[in-house]
Amino acid sequence: MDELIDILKNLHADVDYEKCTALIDDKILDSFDLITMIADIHEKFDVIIPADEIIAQNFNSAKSIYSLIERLLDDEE
Amino acid sequence: MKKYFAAVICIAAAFVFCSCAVGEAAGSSKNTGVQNGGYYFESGAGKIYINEEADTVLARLGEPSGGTYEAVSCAFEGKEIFYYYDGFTIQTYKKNGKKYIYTINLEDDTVKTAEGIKLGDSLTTVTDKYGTHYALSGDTYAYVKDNMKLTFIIQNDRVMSIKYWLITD
Amino acid sequence: MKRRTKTAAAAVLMIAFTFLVLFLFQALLVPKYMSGVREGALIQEYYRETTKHDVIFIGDCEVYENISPVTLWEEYGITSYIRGSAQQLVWQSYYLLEETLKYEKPDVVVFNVLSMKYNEPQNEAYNRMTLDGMKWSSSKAQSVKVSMTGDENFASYVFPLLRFHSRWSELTKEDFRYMFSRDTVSHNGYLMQVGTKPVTTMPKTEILDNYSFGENAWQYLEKITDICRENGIKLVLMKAPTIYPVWYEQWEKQIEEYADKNDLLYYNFLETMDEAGIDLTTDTYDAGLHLNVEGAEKLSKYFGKILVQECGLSDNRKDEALSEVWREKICAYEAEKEQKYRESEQSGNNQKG
Amino acid sequence: MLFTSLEFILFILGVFVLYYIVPKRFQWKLLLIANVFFYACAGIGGMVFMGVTIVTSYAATVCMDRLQKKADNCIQSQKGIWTKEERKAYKKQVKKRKRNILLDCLFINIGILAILKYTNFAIANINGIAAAFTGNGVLAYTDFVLPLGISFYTFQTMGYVIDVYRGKAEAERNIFKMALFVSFFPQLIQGPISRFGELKETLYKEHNFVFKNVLFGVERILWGYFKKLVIADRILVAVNTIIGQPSEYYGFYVFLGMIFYAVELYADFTGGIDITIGIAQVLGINLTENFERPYFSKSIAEYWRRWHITMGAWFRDYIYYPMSASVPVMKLSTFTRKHFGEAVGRRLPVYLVMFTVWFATGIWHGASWNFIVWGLLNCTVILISQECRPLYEKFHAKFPKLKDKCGYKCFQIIRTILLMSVLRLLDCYRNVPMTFCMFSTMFTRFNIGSVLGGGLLTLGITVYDYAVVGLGVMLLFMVSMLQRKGSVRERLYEKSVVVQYFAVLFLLVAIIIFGAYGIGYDANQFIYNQF
Repeated sequence: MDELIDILKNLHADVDYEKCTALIDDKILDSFDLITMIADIHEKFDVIIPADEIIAQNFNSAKSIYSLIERLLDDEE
Repeated sequence: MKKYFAAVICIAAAFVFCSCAVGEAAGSSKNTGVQNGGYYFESGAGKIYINEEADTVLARLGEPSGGTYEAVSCAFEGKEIFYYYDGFTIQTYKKNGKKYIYTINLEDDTVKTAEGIKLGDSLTTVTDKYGTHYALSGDTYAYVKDNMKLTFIIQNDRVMSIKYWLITD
Repeated sequence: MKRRTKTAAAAVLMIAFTFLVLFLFQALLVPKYMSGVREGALIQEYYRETTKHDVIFIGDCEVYENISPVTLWEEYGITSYIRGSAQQLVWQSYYLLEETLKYEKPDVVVFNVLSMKYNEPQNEAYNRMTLDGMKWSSSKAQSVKVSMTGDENFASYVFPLLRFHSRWSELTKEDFRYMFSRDTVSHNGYLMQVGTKPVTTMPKTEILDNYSFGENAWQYLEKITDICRENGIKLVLMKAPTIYPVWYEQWEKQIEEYADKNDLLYYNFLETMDEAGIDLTTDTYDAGLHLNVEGAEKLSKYFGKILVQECGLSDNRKDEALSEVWREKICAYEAEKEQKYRESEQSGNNQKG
Repeated sequence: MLFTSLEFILFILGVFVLYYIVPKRFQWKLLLIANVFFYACAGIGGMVFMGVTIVTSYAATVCMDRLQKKADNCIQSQKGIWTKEERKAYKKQVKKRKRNILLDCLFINIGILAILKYTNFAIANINGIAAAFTGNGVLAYTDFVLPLGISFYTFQTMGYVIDVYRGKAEAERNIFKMALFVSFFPQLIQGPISRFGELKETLYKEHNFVFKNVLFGVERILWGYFKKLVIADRILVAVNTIIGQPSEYYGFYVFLGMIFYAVELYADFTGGIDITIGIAQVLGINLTENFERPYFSKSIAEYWRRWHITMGAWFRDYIYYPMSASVPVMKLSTFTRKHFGEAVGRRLPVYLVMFTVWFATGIWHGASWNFIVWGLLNCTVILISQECRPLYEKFHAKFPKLKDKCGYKCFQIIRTILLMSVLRLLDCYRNVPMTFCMFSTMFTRFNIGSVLGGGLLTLGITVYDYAVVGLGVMLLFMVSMLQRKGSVRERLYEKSVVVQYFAVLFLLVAIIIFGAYGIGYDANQFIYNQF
């Protein structure tokens, strides 16, 4: 989980990712951040986030992003 | 919300009122077709183009020697007027109060087209001057250019009629 | 009332009301032809006639402006009606005749041959004036189908509102006054014109590419001939004494041949103008295109004599009922003539009314 | 068969009556027959291409589906036996085969579209280049006839195939049902581009006659015709006159042309979509909304989320996201971030993806440079406004109250409308250099005086036409204001029957009388205009 946090910190250091649950809805993460974040996740977790998973609920909070990554990882097995 | 409707309705009323008032005064003036295009006929008094404003041309040509003939067909109010000059006839049509050249018809071989064709010439002399991109229907050879056409009726290799027309779609 | 029938009734009421509203708008927006262009009102007036007619004229402005049925009645007791309209084409004449025969059986039908020069539909405005006046029948449907120019469609004849809806910005008092009733503008189809405009120069004839009439025109002339023969009607062809549009001798020859072949009477009044006493310096109101009222009366007197001799028409002036009806027509005729003369005096010059 | 042609109206009436007479289970079959008939009227040739699209997509989706099911069962049966790596390899192999099927299908269909639509465009460019060297063109032009709605049904079907590949949609086993989805006739002319998942909910269902549905559908159709016939087709004459003679109509005329075209395009496009959705609603079928009062949007990005929504959604779901989540883009992102630093690293992949998407949007609209430039300009404006967001935030921080002031909102709305209208000039003049030159005349050659003096009346429409269009636009504005609080038809439905009836009657009469259709309308010399 903390690997994910420092990817997010890398984008916007000033955001409290623990509690914030509207990263997309409040436009904290814009399209630039989204792509860079997906690239970092791919690098660090070696998982490809398919296009149709890129929806607001999955990316609104750090927790939801992490659960997405986990789901994709065990889906791989 | 109510105020929106009130505002819009009074704008609408004002809009309608002023447009109708303006309507009475201005009436609608349509812009006429392309002027001074296509083949032209050259009389002693200079070039004459199809669909050109007739008054200037008629003033230049003066009183037609063969007189004029005004034809009002049936109920249609559009007056067609024929001006019989020696050697050629000009027909005008009326649109929004102004007269325009509708056709020029060469009556005898004392007059030529600007390119030098006169009644009695052969088909080959015509095609030498105008080329072969004519449209043929019956014995009529039609050369279309801009919004007019030049027609030759050629029977047993002699030009029987030469006429400039405005093309009306 | 059960709920179902209540809604059904409401539905019917609403649909009926919609058609009523649309019908009212149509009555308002359709051109009335009461002033200005009166030619559009000619066709529909035929249905107001109450008596039979021995002679029916069909054709374009060369019949409805050059023949006067009232004169034919006064001189020879001939009862006639002109079913003419502006630039009436041959097939329109045929279908008009076909429709007329549903109402009555004339002894003689006179057809003016100038319209033979048109082989295809010409002008949407003239089509409307000829066809809109007709009552709906199989003849009208056929005539519409055959007369339509490129961008016309049948629905705009069934519902004229679809065609004339854009006249909302040109409405005048006349449109409101004549929404439901129309005045009679003609005298048994004759459209009176007063005033004189002498012929100063004759229009020149131009060389045409092809002088023979078109297939389509011939086909419908034959249909007119056949329908007259089937109904025992004597068909007479005529060419009015007008000098424009120019009548070529090649055309004249073709008509004469056709008349001989089908043994029809054919009279070209251009050739017999002096016999009829017609002088184009006084008897025309537009330099030779159409005769004025004096010219029309002269031509009618001349033609009436021929019709009586050649077609054996009887003199109906003895018939009391007919005389009564025609007496009214004569005073209407004289009244309009009177009024038009006064108007032309007032306007000083001899221009058209 | 155009929307505004009589044949189309009769066709719709016929389909409607039959639809509710025929036994319920034949309803969707009747629709298919109607589609075939409608399509045949637009030209038999086009049906061949549509047939190819249907067959290839059907084959691809069914294969992929069967492949996936077989793979799932195989994995289930081998639950205990296979190791993690074996299962992963097997899954990768299945995915690879599915991907090949998908790519083949995409290649065929997009290939057909590309060849038919863009060959002449490519040839024109080749000739242009060749002419630069040899003085004359090299290749002869083809005269392909573009089948009706090919851009729409191709994209719609490809969306469906991709959905099946992603497992988001179930492959339809009955080829006729699938053909109905591809060729549903109202959508062929102007869209919307539907999603199989949503449309199949109502397309194949049996519908009995629900009065409310039919009433709402009819109201919407009439509203569509009102916009198209009374407003769009009437002002179109002025737009064409201005665009048709650029040498004569420059300066303020260009501005007028821009505004008129904005009104015309909105009325025509949304009118057409209203008719489409109305027809579907009458038949009990729900289509997705394609517009959401776009002229009220406050920024270009928002505008593109409310104008031609289904197209935007399509490009977003099937080009933008897949590209941005694709491996090459991710590699590019990490590569540039390493070598060119964070700033460039963040922006480059997004710029690349955005430009590709907008290039595709532009060229999809039409095979000519002005559409491509229109697409790229749109993209540039969006990227600029995205880049300037920090500036906006600083600006608004200074004037906190300003943001929700009504005046500022109006400013934003007008700014968006004007900006989009300027971009649309490319669509009007269809020639890039001419567009820019005419746009510049707006600022260089002032002729407001002559235009308002009488110039307006030389545009081929009378003062009455302007009055009608003016009133029509006001009515549009009022209805849009009402729509902000929910569907107008719902509120109308609550009113008494008489009020509803007179509303519908008013619309019908307004269309029939003030509609710009028929011979009377096109302003050539009708005999009575001369008196």
